[in-house]
Parts: sequence; structure tokens; C-alpha cells
Amino acid sequence: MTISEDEVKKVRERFESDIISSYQDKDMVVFILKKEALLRFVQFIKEDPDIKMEQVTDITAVDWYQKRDVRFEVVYHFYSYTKNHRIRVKVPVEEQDPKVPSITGLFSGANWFERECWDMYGIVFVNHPDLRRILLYPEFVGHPLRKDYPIDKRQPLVKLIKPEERRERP
Amino acid sequence: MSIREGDSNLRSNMGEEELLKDVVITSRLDESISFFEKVLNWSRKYSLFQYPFATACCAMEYMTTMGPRYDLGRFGAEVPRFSPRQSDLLWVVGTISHKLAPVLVRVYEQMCEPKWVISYGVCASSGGFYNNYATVQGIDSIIPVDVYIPGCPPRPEQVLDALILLQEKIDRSKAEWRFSKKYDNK
Amino acid sequence: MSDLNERVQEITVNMGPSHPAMHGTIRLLITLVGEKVVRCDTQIGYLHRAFEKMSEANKWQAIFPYTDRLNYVSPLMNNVGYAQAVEKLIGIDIPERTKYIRVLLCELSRIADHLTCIAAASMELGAFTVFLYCMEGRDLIWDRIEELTGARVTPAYIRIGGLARDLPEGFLDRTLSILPRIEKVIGDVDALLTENPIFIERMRGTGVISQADAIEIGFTGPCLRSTGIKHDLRKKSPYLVYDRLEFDIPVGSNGDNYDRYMVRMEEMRQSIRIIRQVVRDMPGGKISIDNTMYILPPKEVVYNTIEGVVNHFKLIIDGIQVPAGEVYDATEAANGELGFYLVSDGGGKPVKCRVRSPSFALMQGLEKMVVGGSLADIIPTFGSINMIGGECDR
Amino acid sequence: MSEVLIKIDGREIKVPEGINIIEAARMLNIEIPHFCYHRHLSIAANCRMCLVEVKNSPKLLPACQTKVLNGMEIFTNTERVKRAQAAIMEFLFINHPVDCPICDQAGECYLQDYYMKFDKTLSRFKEEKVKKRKAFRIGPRVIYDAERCILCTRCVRFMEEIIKRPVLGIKYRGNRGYITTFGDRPFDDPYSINTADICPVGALTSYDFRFKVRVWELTNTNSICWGCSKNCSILVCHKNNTVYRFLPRENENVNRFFICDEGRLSYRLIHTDRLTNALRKGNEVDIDGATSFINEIINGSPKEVSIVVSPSLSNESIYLIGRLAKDVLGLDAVYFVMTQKWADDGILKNKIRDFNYYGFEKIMKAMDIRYSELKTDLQLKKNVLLFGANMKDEYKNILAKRRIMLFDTHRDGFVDSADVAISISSIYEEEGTVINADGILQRYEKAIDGGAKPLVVYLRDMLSGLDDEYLFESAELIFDNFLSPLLGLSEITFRGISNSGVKV
Repeated sequence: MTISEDEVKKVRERFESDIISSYQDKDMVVFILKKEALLRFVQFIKEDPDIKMEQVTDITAVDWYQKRDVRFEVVYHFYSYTKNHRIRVKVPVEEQDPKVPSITGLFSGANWFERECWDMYGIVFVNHPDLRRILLYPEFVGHPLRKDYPIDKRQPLVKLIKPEERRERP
Repeated sequence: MSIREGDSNLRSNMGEEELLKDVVITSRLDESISFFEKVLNWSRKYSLFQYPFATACCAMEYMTTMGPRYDLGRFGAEVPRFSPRQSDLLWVVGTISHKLAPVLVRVYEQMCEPKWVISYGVCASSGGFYNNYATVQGIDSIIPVDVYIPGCPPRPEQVLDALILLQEKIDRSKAEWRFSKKYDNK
Repeated sequence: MSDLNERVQEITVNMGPSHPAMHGTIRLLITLVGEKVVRCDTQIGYLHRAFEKMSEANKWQAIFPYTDRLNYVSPLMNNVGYAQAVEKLIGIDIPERTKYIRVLLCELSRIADHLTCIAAASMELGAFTVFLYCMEGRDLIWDRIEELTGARVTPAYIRIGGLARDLPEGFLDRTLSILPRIEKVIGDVDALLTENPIFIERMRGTGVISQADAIEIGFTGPCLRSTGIKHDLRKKSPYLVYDRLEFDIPVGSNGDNYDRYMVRMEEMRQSIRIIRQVVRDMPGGKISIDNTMYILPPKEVVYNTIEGVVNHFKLIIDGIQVPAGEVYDATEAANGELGFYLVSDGGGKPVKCRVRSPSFALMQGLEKMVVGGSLADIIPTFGSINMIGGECDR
Repeated sequence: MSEVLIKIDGREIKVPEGINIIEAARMLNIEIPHFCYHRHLSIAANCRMCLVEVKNSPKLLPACQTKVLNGMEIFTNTERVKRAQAAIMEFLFINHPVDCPICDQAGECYLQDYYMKFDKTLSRFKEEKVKKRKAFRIGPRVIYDAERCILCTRCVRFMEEIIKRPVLGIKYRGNRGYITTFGDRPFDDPYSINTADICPVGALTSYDFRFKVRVWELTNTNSICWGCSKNCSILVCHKNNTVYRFLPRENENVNRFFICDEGRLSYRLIHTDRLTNALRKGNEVDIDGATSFINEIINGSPKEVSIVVSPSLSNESIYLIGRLAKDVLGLDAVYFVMTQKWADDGILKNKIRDFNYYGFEKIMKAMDIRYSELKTDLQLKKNVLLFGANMKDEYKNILAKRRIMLFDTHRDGFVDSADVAISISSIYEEEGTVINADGILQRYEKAIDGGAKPLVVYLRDMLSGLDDEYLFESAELIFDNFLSPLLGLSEITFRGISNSGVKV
């Protein structure tokens, strides 16, 4: 299920300046990458014949609010049908400029995942075809999955009737 | 003909048990339910055209209630009309999120009087255990509701019982003539 | 013929969330030229219930009721997927009997899911009889699930490290007894639909997607297999006891609605085959691990000894202390690859509990499948994707 | 103090000589479980939970009693130690009642925490548990449950060594023993509830907090007690804007680790008969009308306004009052009122009950404004600005003939007769600093929001004429810009004040 040792070595010396660290997690190899090198890295793992990642399975972000100095961490999962192995790429993102290059150019499947990540965490995916909110309504202000967004802060679109004025229909 | 909302004298201050009595003995004319209204109510309650506003997991249970085993058709409410104009019973089935709330309000307003609303399941009735930024905490905060069905999802028998409850409510309701002075088209 | 189209300008039609064929939670802004679809902007999120935010506010073992309501047509598959991910994160190995019971419940839920999908899709094409037959078939399965777990749609029966309770007496025989009746239902649906000219007319050749597009957009499950790629996580990366069972993977050829329907029908037959094998070699023994740091102690211990009540109390108050780390674990749910990405900082609540839902990726491809076809083809295409609101919007 | 080199679980560390192994391990944040050991109490070493293995010593040694020696090698998680801890817990649980669902201590009970960390095994004990007297009121404010007690004698030692009134003791022996007073007299001591705090299990619990709220639903905020001018450091335990209890907070400079019962129970005043809005002659009026009325008087006739202060306010409010007196009203003297004094008991209680009296004194001296107690009404002008008013009754007739503009947290007797009364927030609804009797400056944080605005906001309106008015925005700005230089703490910022306070 995980890519073999020599592929990891090949990736490492090609990107050794940009890879912050890489380790073998429970079932897949994890690369922690600087965000500048993301596009080149994804391009490489897509085209390299041994690794040959064909599908971006999932893109999401983790909010380490007050637990780490770099607050956000965008996490990509890639899967290859032919080789049947997966890798996980993590890109630390500062809170001040939450920008990450969009990979919809390489994998069109990443489109909605990035839109959801923008909607929920407020991480901007640079030159994404149409970066709109996908799960919430456009009038929503703020990004709810951030840890400092209170869980029950509602922004209703419709005027709510107060409990005492709710008239019992005859 | 319309059912007046918030009718002050007859329903709200009378106890539950008086209302359930079949014959309401009253001297004042406008309070008695005339024979004609009884026929009218009887015809209404057994031919409810329903609009299934189904969104979430309760829709699965709603399917089995419409299905062969727990057949909703036995109570005359089986014909789903998919346009609010032609239906008079709105089943709000499942969780209503804040993004869907304007849609629900518009569908409710498009329905013609007399209309009734059944809130199917605990998410529609009170937001269920989704007490968060995305869920409307009970559709009675956006539209008036007649019958609430608890349960997540409610068993089909509970749904049939709710339908019977609504039919009793229709039976007791006092029809208001369009041309009488008390008609207020709020 | 072509000048007729030029004179007809584009109009945008709103197939809104409250449309009978839209399962209540999808809105399609379709741009039409006459009957031909030119563009289709899919808008989802009408059933976004903040699953992740709720899972960050609840303890590890308290998230099971929320996972039920992701894909509420086959809830037990989400439970199994989530429990498996947490067990992998902690490093627990569950007993053999539990693995067999989990496979049994997953396959029963898969049949229920496919029956619902075929019921809804065919009803939208007018075959109301098929809807009623499938409902009857699904009720048979739900009776068994209700008998075992106590609820029809929201069982929340799986626990981290085991199950809530053991199989009641005679459960396996009753499960075996309903299989022929389900096969009869599948046979009837087959007879009604498979050679039905109207059905073939509507389904053959509509909603086509090529293999390359399917892979790139992120198709998994029956929709991917219908394009001819033999990919199933139960075979590719076997989990539970799927490696000990023989079953094969139905594969379509040209990725249209008809193939998706055929793949689902065949998968139901394979699931029945799996259930028969599971019931045949179901082992005895415990159904939960006995390390009470991760699973609640049995009730008689909790009510009679102080150690049991202290253990129970601390597990409920502080939650299961999952060691820090992260994991991504994918299982083959009814609609495709259901992945759970869990991150823990060693506490009782997850830092992140991400669900990679198959419907979300499938809906991305709806526009590619629909553009070029006629307006009427949207309905069978959307029906055959079997998008479930809870899973797609989370 | 000479340093000693020791090794715990293979990790080397230099520790001061003479401390015990538990403290040494705590420096490497290795947790050694213990019941009877308490940092401020003597060593009883009767619970045996803290047994650790020390190299070349035949048997396990109690970590609380054994002092560290040079070159000592200690192991805290070997097989022998684990078996010993599990055995001790098993013995403690033998007669322990199955009370967790009804025990107030659940959630913060040592037995629960240690079971999950160190024991994790089921008991082999099948016989009957010993029955003892359950849940009787050993004193007016404390309840004792003999079955839950593990006889660790923390409460006995606390009363004997800290409070110096040896009132508690163990009666009977073996598993029949339980804690009681001599001749079963009521355990009525002004520090009795502290025994419930330091009791590691649910044996001693506070009568007032009984079955009120579950401990894990409360959030704790650092604050100070408003009972007297000792300003003991406390934790305010609150849940959706209601305070349920005060707990002592470790503070070496002020109250070490305990507080008096009266201060602890004064949390009730936060929610009883609070003034919630503005009153004109006792009847309701909106707050803006009242503040504009006061501002007219101040701007209209600044000369006829004098100030009377009750020192139960934060340093920041007192500073602004000083600026108001000096720059706006041109007063050179400010009068203060006192509440009923109480006896200074030599342990914690201080005779002056206005909790910021010493802060008031220091600030007034630093701003060289004369201050004196209000004796006769001659000194007063026509209008009186009265800040905070929990005061003795005889002041009331002094102030009777004046036009009173009152800012107060509570609705005491004086509110109805005042011309204008405006509600302000108590110290638990705002941030600020206070100075106590021993000259320790402490910062308190906002625990709940009670609806009323802090006094600092109203004072800022009155001082709106001054040029540096923008600096009066919040307590932090006032402290950083004015108070810290004034009190000679220029290098300490508002956020920088440590939890145990700063000597002024």
C-alpha cells in the first residue's frame, strides 16, 4: 500500500530543499512540503512513471489554533490506481497569508475540495477557476471550521420568529 | 374559505378535553360547528394532498411510510403533489439548514389556504442534536407548524399517528367564510 | 435543423432544492438551448449540518450517532469506516467474530443502499411498481438491522474496539431466510426493468463518462466500475475479512446509466453471496476487546464494582484517550471510497475528523455527464449517481 | 542550597538538596501518584501510593518521605512499582462505596484519575463492603461521608499545622476508622471548607456546593476574593454566566493554598440583589438619561461637586476618580467611606473589609490628593458623586441632605434615596488590579458578563474633556500608561503581572 523506499529517496533528493520532513506514517508516506514547491511536487508525482499518482482523493486543512506556531496545515491525499498506493502531502500555511497555489490545473478533481477548504477554513487557493463558497450560502461571514468560530453562532437568512410569538395554528 | 389564525375565543382558551367532545353545545351561533362545516371538514381531512419537502435521513423512513407495508394511502394522504400550489399538507421531513430556510418559507407561502404543516422528525421540530451554526433550530421559528413528530427518525407508526392527530385537528377546526366580516387575509 | 437552434437563445432553468428528483438537497442551474443542456452549475450544501464542527466538540466515542447520518441509506458502513479508522489510530486489533459481524452488516447495508438507489431512480422514470418492490425488499433488511441494533435508520451499533451487543438467538438463520426473498425482489426488478425498452431507451447511452475523466474527477465505487475499471477497495486493499471471501467485482463497459444500474444489480447478488459465506463460517468468541481503556466495561461490572463505575465515568467524561497522531483509512462504502482522516493530539476529542465522502466527488462529475445530453437525461443520471445529501454536504 | 545530581527513569537532573522524590520528579514533569502527601503539609506517608524503586534498595521506598541523595537512581514505572500501585488502589477500593454518580468530587477525584492512569485492573474482592455512616453534616458548612474516606489524614494535618486548631482526628481503627471531632462536637471553624478542597476523594465535601453542578462543566478564571483587603487569590468557577463557587488558587505571596469560608461563600453576593440598570429617585430610567444628567451637573457646576469613594473598586477606577477630582472638579480632598471591620485572625483575614483600601491609599498618596474619612456633612458640597457604596449606616444620615449621584453594584438601602443611581459591574465582570494589605498588586480577569458596564466607562465620559482621554479605553491601557509609572513598577505591564502578584 505504500510507495517503496527508492521512490521516497528519488523524491527526496529532487526536492530536498523544499521538503521540510518526510516519514512513514501508519500506512502511507507523508511529505511535509513548503508551499512554494507544491505545484512542482504535484507535477512530479503525477508524471513520474514509478509513483504515477492518478487521483487526488481528498484535500482538507487542519487548524492548530494556539497549539502550534504555524496555525494551518493543508493536507492532500493522492492515490494511484495502477500502483495501488497512497501518499499524503502536508503544506504548513501561516495565519497571516493563508494562500496556497491551486492544483486544479493538474487534477481537475481538486476543484470542489479546494472550494470546500476555502469555505470552511478561509484558505485562498491562488488561480482556482471559481473560488466560491460551496457548502454555505454566499451571505455567510467568517469560516466556521476555524477553532475560534463559536459552534452555535448562527447567521440566519430568514427572520426568525421568537418562541413566544410562535402562534399555534388553529 | 380560510381557517383564521390565532382565533382568540374558541380554541385557545378552551381546555383540550372540551375540544375533543364530538358535540359542542353552545348557544352562540358563530361558535357552533354547523352540519355543513362537519361535512366540509370530513371531506378535507380524508383527501389531503401532501407536498413532501424531504431532505435528510427522515426521508428514508418517509419512503417506507409511503411504501407497501406501512401504507400512508390508507388515510387518504398518499398522493404526493410536487407543486406547492396543488397541495395543502406540507411534510417538512428532515434537517432544515439555514441555506434551505428561504426555500422552505417560499414553498410555504406558495401554498394556498387551508394549509397545514407537519414537522417530521426531531431535526425539523427542534434542530435535533445539530445545535450548530448551520441548522435551523426548529422550523416553527420560520413557519407555523400544526403537528410535530418527535423521533430520529420517527417510526412509521408514529407518523401515521401524527396524521390521525392532524385529521382530528382538521375535524375540530371552524371553517371561516370568505365573505364574512371576520375574514382577515393577513 | 441547426438554424432552429440558433434562433432559440439560451435560457437558464433552476432545478431547485425542492424538486422531486433532486432528493431535496441539490440545486442545478441548467443553461439550455432548446432541450440540450449547455451548462450545469451544481449547487450543494443545502444539507450541510456541520459534521466536522460537531465531531470536534464531541468525544471520540460520542461521534458514532453523527456518522450514522452521513450516508443515512447505509449507516452501518459509516460506523464501520469510522471505528476502523480510530482503531487503526490507536492500534487495536478487534476479535475475529466482530470482523465477521461487521462484514455481514456492511453487505446488508450495501444491498439496502443499492435497492434504495434503484427504487428512487426507477420511480423518477415512472416505474412506481419497482419502487414499491424495492421498499419491500429494504424493509426485510431493516427488520434484521432493527432486531440487532434497535433502530432502522440510525443504529449507532458499532463501538471503538467492538460492538454494542452480540447477535441475538437465531439471528443468522433469520438472515439466511430473508436472502431468497431479496433474490426474488431483485429478480422481479430485473424482469421489470432490464429488458424494458422504455427503460433501456432512457438509460442506455445517457450520462456517459469516460475512464480518464472518471479517474481524474475522483469517481469511486459503482460509477467508476461502470466505466470498465476493476477497482474495489475490498479487493485492492482488503480490510476486515474480505480477503477470505470469494466474490467478484462486476464491471461495466461504457460508463452510462444503464451500466451503473447493471453494476449495482450484480453487486447486490455478490453481496448475498458474501453474506452466505459469512454466515457459514461465523466464529464464536468475544465481540469486543477486553482493554477497558478504550471500550466501556460490561454493565454488571459497572453497576457492582467501584473499579467499573470509575472506568465508565472517566471514559464518558474525558473520552477515550487516543494517542497523538493522524490516520487516513478508506473503506468501500455503497457509493465508493469512504475515507476518514483523523487527527488527534492525545486528548479525548479529535482535533479533526474529516470525511472523504464519495458523493462529493461524484457530484463534481455531474456537469461532465450532463452537458450535451437533453434535459430529460439529467433525471436518470442524477438518480444513478445515488447522491446522498448527508454524505455529500456533511 | 547545594545541588544534587540524580537520575529518574534514566534522565539526569540537578535538584536542590533535601527535597523529596515527588518534587524532584515533578521538575522532570514525571507524575508520581500520591494521596496523603501535600506540599504544604507534613509527611504522613500512610497511603503508600507513591512507592518507587530506588537502585540497590531492597524494597520500594515511599517517594514523599525519601529525600534525594547524590547519585540516587530512581525508577517510577517498573513492573514492581506498577504492581504496587495497582495493589494499593485495589486495597483502597475494597471498602469504597460505588458512589461516583452521586459524588460531587467526580471529575476531580484522585481515585478516578489514578485508576485510569496507574491501576486499570478489576478487583478480586468478592466479599461485602464495610458499612459506615454516610453523608452526615460534620459541621455547618462541611459534609463527611465515612465510607468514601481513605484515612489519608490530610484534613487532620491541615487543621493542626496550618490553622493551628487540632480539631479533627481518626476514631476507631483499621477499616472501621473515620474522621471526627472530639466528642462529636460540630466542626464549626472559619476555615472548615478548605478541608473539603484538599480532601483527595469525595469524603469531605462543601455543603453549599452539594449537587449544584458537575465539575467538568465549569470553567475557572483567575481572580481575587472581595471579602476583605487580604485579596486572597481564587479561582472563579462559572458556567454560562453564573458563578457556582470560589476555589483557592496557589499563591505563595498571599494566601499559600487556602481561603477563609466567609470569602469563599461570598460568591453568592455576585447574583443576589444586584442593581441592574439606572434609577432616578428609586424608579427605573434608561442609563443614557441618567449619565447625561450627571454630566450636565459636572460640566455645569464643577465647583459644587464633591467626591465620596468606597475603596471597593479597582485601581484603575480609583486612578480615574483621582484625575476627575484633580483635573475636572478641582478638588484637593476626597472622602472615603468604610464598611464594617472584622477581627484580624492572624491567618488570613484582614481587619479592613474594603478589598482595595490599600490600593486606594497608595494611589491617592502617589497623586498627592488628600483623603480622609467622611465624618460630618460640613465638608461636602451641594452635589456628591458617590462611587461604590457598601458602607456603614451612620454615613447615610451624613449624606442625607445632599444631592447624591451614586454608582453601585448592589441595590443596598441607599439606592432608593439617591437622586441618580447607576449600576456598574463587579470585579468578576471586568478586568483590573488591586493592592492588598501586604502591598502585593494582583490582576484579576473577567469571569462572567453581568450586563452592567464597568465604572471605568462612565468615568471616561466624565473625563472626556481631557486630552489624554483616549488612553482611558481599558484597564490595560490605564495601567500601562499611568498606574505602573505612578506606583514605580514601570517595567511591569498589565499582562505581565504574574499570577502570584507583584510587590509594590
